[in-house]
Amino acid sequence: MSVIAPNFKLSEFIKSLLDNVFWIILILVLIGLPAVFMILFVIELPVIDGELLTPFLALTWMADPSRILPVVQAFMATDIFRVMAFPGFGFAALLAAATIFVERKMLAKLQLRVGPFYCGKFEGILQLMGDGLKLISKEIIIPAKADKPIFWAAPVLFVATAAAFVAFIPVAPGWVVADVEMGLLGVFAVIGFFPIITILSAWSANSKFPFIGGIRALFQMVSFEIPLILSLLGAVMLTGSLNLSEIAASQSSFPWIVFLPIGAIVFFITMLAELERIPFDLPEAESEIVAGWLTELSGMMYGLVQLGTYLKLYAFAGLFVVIFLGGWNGPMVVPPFPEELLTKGIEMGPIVAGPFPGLPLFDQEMLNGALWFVLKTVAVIFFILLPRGVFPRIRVDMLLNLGWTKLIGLAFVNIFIALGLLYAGVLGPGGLQ
Amino acid sequence: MTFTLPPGLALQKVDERIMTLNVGPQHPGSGHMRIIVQIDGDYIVACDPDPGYVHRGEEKMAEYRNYITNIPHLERPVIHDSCNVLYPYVLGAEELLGIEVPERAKYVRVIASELNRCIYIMYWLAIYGIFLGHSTMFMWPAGDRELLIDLMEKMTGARVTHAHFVPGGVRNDLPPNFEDVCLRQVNYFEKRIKEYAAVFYDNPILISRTQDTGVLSREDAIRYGTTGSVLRASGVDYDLRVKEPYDVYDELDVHTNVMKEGDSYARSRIPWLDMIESCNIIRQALQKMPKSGSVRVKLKPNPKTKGLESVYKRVESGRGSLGCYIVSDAKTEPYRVKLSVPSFRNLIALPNLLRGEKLGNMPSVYWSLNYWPVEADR
Amino acid sequence: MSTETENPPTDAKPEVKTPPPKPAPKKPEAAPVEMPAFEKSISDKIVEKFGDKIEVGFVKEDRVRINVGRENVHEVAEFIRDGLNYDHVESVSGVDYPQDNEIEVVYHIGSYTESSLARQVLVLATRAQRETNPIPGNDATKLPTLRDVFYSVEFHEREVFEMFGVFFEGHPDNRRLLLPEDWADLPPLRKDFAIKGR
Amino acid sequence: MGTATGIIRALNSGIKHIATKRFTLRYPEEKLKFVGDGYQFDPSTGVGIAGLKGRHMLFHDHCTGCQLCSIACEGVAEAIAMVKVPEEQKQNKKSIMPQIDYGKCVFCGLCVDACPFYALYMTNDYELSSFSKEGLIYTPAQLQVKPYVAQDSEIQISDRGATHG
Repeated sequence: MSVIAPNFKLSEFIKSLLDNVFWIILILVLIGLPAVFMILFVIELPVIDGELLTPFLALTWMADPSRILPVVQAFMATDIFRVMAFPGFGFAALLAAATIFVERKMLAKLQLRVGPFYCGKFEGILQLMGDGLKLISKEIIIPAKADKPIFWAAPVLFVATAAAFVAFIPVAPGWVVADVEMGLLGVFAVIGFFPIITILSAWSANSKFPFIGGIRALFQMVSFEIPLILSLLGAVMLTGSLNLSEIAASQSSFPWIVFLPIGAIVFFITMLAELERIPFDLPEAESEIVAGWLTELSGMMYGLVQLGTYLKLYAFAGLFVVIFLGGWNGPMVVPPFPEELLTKGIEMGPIVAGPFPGLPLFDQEMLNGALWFVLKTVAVIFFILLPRGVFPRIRVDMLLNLGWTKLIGLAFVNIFIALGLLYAGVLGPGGLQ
Repeated sequence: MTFTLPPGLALQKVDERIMTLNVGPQHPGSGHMRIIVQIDGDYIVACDPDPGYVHRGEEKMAEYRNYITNIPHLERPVIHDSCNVLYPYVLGAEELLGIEVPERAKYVRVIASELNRCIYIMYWLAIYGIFLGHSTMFMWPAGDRELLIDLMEKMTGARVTHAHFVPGGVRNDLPPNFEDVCLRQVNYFEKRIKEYAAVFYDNPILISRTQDTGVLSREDAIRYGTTGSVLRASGVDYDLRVKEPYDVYDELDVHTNVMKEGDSYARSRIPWLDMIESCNIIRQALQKMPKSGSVRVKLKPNPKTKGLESVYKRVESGRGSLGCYIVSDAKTEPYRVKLSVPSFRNLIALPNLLRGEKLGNMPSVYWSLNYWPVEADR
Repeated sequence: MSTETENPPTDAKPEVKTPPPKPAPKKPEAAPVEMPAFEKSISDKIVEKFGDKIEVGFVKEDRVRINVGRENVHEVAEFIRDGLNYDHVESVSGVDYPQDNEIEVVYHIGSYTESSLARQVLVLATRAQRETNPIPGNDATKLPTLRDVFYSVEFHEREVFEMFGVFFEGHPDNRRLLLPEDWADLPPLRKDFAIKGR
Repeated sequence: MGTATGIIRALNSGIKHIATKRFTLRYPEEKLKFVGDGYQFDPSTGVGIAGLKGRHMLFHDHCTGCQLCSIACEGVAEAIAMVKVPEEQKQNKKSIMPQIDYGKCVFCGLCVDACPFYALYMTNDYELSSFSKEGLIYTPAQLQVKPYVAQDSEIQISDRGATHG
């Protein structure tokens, strides 16, 4: 007799099946039917190609896949797609996941190790998924005297703020979640939330090491926000706009890093500090204060904070690309869309798939822009990751000294360079751009 | 910053501003010990080291075992440096039992001792690196250590706890072709550790981080009775391999590395220079070693000492001078064995160095003292 | 083999040798067999200064042993520091002698500053009265501390206090060091503290 | 400018090492090769022969049941017990032979040094883990078996770094 099923009885097996069926029916009746009624009678369904989208029409997609393309196109035009999938959260999370994998493999290579190796058969590509599953299945432990609502809310807020930051980054011409006129100011406002969330989480844990870590994070972020803002002002002056899409578009011939290298360096260093990456990972300095403000977080709460951190990393790298490296601008490398797909479709011997009148989903310019943006972002991310291998952590007083004296001074030098370029007529009206 | 706390006395007055932190034993920055730290803002006002979490009474155990069976457990305090921690005991037992060691055995001991010193320092360096947040400096030494561990394993048959030295020589002869393999791997090892300079020792961030922190002046280093790299980093030229050469160190050319600064950086650089020096010593010893000959004197099964007498022998281990005081009373077991370990001697400097330091300097100052908690507790 | 080392034989066997106490085999005055000259000069200096108050245990190569009574140990240590330029204590070991009813405390003193003394270790031994039923800190097992002479003995003397119950009078910090805070047994390195099963 | 050169040198060294060979020994697939056949001892000269101190190997035809290995282990780990062997395996008068508890053994090899009859040696086998404590106790019959080991990886040094080849 096996241990797993000590005494198997057919009657109990049937009973368990019937139980499942009962619950499924009950849930369908209680939730599914009202939902169907809501869809049918309350929500106004969109009109696609002159036909009203009805549940019946949805069923016909299975028979004719080409009918799905207009629906997809309509969906891609909605805001929910932009927020959830392409320039927004999904795209950023995908890049963040790739970043984590690349970071681990690259760091391992630098340290003459192998890194993640066994998970996913090939060089451990599924390691992140395994880690995520582990984090989800972990118990969440909350300190007894913690301020529970804030403690619960802090990781969620952290991810939400990071996602809000991602929303400002334009990926390709016209492809940005929030194309606001004062985009850069919005970015500064969102960055300003991070120290508050950190200190909230640290304070609510009611523990010593998180508290010290939170205070350190507060020091670090507040003191580096000023050079961060100042270092970006040079680009704003040259462009004359706070809209990130306009800043990116204005660099069609020269990226601003050619004229403002000091600003780029200052922004890069402050970026490392804002991201709490080595050499500026004081808030998580494990040999001094265990894990800093993350000490008491466990399970998926910790996972959320990590997700937020890597989203933030992507967003900062994207901001660097948009402001200093010319955003999506680059030579056209994507081939034009093959027209015969629209008329003939794909011929694979006797079978002909298509034609697909709904294609192309993305135009050539957008694909090219996104490609250049991703390439540049990956390059910047590489340089963000590299210091982790070669630098030790610095100390709080050195950090504050660096932030308040050197970087702010350099940021002002950068502003004067920008002003000089404008007044000398090198740039601006009559100049190069 | 001046604080008017009496030296050596810590942790009595606690007021509102002062926060007490228990750094250890369940803390990534302490090892098997606890440092009770009181901080005012970011400054440490008082510090009280609390060792003893891994105390296992080696000295008491040694009184119940005979001179040979003491060997496997007396090396347990520092398993990474197990040849060196056994060395003074073996020298003392030889003097008590009246044994003359063969020449080849002395050279084998010197090679094993120097290899073990490098193995220990690499482990220490790995932890020093990770304490400073430098993960590459954790992985590189931990990996390059394997070269020497491989040599020790070829030589003694065990990777970590060798139990190789016995009164009367060493347990077994070198394996065939050992000299070539040893020379090749030691040369590569030296090339590797010289590559650490660019990433670690000449790294400006590391230098600015560790320079002028935890400064131990020459007078204080002598007064506290510190030893090893801590002492030599404070400008005292004292190395037992030169000053009181045991076995065949008087026939080898040993250079002592001394730095004057006495800060955390100097204390971390001295062991690195020592490793390069150890590679030189190994090469010399391989060259001068007699190519054949016995490596062990045959002893009677249970050797007894002559009478009630005592002996104090010391060697230079990876952490400093390591002494062993043996009292014997004409029996097969020693009457009393006392290990005078360098970690315990250096520990006294910790509260004095940390007072007035910043909290961020605590790991680097603490670990630069070359402190090994298990050895200090014995 | 080692099972023979129960407590009774440990007590019984050295008692046969008790008449020549500890330093018996090496009497420097009686048997001056090629005594090393430099070490002899060190011991001579101490003998010259203190005369009968001290007893030279042995003079071997690089090692000189001085036995002192507990009332003189402090001034002898001061002379060793000021007159002979020894500057630090390497180790403080206690040795329990139940048959003499004494606990010996041995200081191994070395020198970093004086280059001629670099290979020398001066062994300063003193003895405290041993109690059959010790109450650490509150019985007659007491010695004057040497912390004000040699700063480096601080932790070593703390260790000897908890391991042997020798209270060092004048030591500023006679707390527990290695043993757990709730240790209520005998001081563990005394000979009457037996290991389980042996 | 010293700081800037130092930082650039550090970054350069880091990037250079991305192209260096990996040093990791991938343990279950590769196993390190050891010298010789395991630690052995020659009582006539009193000197051992170098080799890995792994699992013991007992030669029944040499063992006289003298208990010297057990006595040597007494002060170290108390891992060796002398047990009665069945009549059909009897090789010596007392018909006792060592049985080794690898849950206690520290692999110091003093028992091998103690054996005066060339009966107890050590082998290259170090993979002794078991699901139960009883599985770690090796009887004389188990100790008689020569273990199968497949260890062939050695440290190889080239210009691009050392690897376990």
